[in-house]
Amino acid sequence: MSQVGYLVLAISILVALLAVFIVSFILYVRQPVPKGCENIKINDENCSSCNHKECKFYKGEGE
Amino acid sequence: MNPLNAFIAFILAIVSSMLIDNVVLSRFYGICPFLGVSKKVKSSLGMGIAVVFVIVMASLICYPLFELLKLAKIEFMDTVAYILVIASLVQLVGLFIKKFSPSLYKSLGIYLPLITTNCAVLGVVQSNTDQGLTFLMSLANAIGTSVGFLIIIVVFSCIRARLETANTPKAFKGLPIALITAALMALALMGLQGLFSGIQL
Amino acid sequence: MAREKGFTKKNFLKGIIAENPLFVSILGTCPALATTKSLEAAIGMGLLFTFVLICSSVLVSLLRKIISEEIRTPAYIVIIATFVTIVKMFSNAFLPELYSTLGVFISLIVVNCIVLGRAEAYASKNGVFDSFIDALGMGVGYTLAIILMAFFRELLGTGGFTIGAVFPIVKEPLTLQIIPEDYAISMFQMPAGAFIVFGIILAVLAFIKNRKEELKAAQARAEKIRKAEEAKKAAAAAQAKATVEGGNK
Amino acid sequence: MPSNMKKYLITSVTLGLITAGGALLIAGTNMLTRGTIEENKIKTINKGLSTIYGVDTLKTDPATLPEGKKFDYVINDYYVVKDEADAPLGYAFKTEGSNSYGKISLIVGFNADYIYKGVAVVLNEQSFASTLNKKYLNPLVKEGKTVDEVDVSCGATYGAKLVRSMVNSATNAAKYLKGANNG
Repeated sequence: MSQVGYLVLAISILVALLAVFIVSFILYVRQPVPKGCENIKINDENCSSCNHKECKFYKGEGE
Repeated sequence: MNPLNAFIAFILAIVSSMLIDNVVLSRFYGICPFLGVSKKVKSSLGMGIAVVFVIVMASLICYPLFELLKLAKIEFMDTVAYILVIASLVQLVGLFIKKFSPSLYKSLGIYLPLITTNCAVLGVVQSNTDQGLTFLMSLANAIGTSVGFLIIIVVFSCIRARLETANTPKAFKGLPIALITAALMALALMGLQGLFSGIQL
Repeated sequence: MAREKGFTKKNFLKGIIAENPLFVSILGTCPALATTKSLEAAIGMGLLFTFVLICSSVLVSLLRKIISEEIRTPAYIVIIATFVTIVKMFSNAFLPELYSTLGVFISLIVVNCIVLGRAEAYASKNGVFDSFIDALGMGVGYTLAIILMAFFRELLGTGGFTIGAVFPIVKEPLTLQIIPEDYAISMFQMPAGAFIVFGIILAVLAFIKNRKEELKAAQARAEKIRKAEEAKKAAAAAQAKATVEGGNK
Repeated sequence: MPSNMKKYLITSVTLGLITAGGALLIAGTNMLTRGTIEENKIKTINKGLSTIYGVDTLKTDPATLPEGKKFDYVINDYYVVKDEADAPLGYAFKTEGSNSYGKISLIVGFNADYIYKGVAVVLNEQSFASTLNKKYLNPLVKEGKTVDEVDVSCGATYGAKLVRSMVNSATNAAKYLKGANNG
């Protein structure tokens, strides 16, 4: 295949990958959360390995 | 390689990548969720099953994808393509769980976004490509690794529940004692090394 | 963030001591346990990691106005994956030994919790220069942390350090033997040793932290006792004065 | 509803632009570094060969085993090694194998009359858990052993077993070549 052919194939693969991702992303976001679990959060008490302030499972000033 | 040998090699490859060089204790992919595993066996089991599904699906998709990338002469784009595939897989798995089983979503939903940044998923898929394994062997590697990951985090969460009641020295409370236990587990698994040294991976 | 005078220095130093990504926030543990088998591999990993962290933090903070809220994580992951691939190619071309020693762990920088964490938490909210300083601090802090671990693991594991096996500075890789070969505990070169070294370092840091807290608490208690005594003394003095006045009235 | 659509459109355009920019950047670096990576591969093979044969500059022209015989792990086109004056130095076989820790590729060198000369590691992508290190390779086989009595002594570790089976099969290939050439 000519050089241009490879280029077109490469671009089409990347575009396809991106499209799949964006479609799944939009479907995931629009899908309503099932009734019973609006505000589920980490149910067990402390994720002891995450005392990094910005980590979303961070729980206050350490142990 | 008649089918029987192929099947035996397949099973040996699964058991070898599950126990002998376990993904967490000997190849060091997936330490982040391993250390953060909770003391409740149920939630770590849930996370493990989600990881098993994502790893096996990812390695099934990424093998033909890499062949396609080779065809288009852009093998260097493999990491970017894999991370996009893994991210969309996690979204799709989340979508199915949200739609079909709210109860599963209740116990598993929180862990799903964590799987994209789980080193084990990209680690397995990337090392399958780097080693140039055949499709069968990369599938065996994926199954073995992910089930090994599941076993190890479930066992570790039971040990961790037990560790809470043990009177460890104050400085070792929490993570340090968990790491020392992980070291003992790694030593135990190292004993199995060389069990199937004859197989052609 | 108010731009006090020492802000950039504090911003840089927080990555090394206060918020060290490996020992305090316990992030990026996968490469830390794996690549610290040899000191040189750890230094190599630290350099590559810091390069990717700086480039992605700077680019993320440059684009922070364009990238909208919900597409944030996937966009950052793609940016980081781009820089990781570039680093993989350059290291494969110019440092082939380092590339083959680190192997898959260069690609694993993409899912490293520190790079994504700094991008989302800091770079997406602050200016380019601050993100650069923050990334530099985090990178240097992480590199120093894995160098510390690699120092113990290689010294105890092989009894010495090999120089030139990864970086082509020396023609023939030479080993600097400190402990004689047959006294080396090869367990530290094994995965189990990595867990032990990491656990002990964390325990020592926790011990130091506890000791500091106890000292502070002891001082606070001593402070309280002293204040209570003063109050009692003052009350006793006042009471004594009152009786004297009552007496001579 | 259109505002929602517009929002998704913007997000997918930004993501598309970022990926396109990334792809261009990567393609550019690939152009830059592709040449050097190929050179490195050849350089390591030559360095391996020169360590085995102790000669700095040597010429190699690949040849294939007669009747296309295959030995596992052994890459079937081997090298006929000559020094500058084209005096034949020997035959070198390139072997490649991988266990679950990763790939190793060695060069096993034999001199002109098929006596074992040495082994050199050309590519070692064993992950950190592997216990193979260069210390095992040199005393692998005592020099001067003829092809028939080469038996590889090696540590019991997992990686070392792979190395032993690779050197053994390279020796079988050399024995086969000796038979073919002398016979």
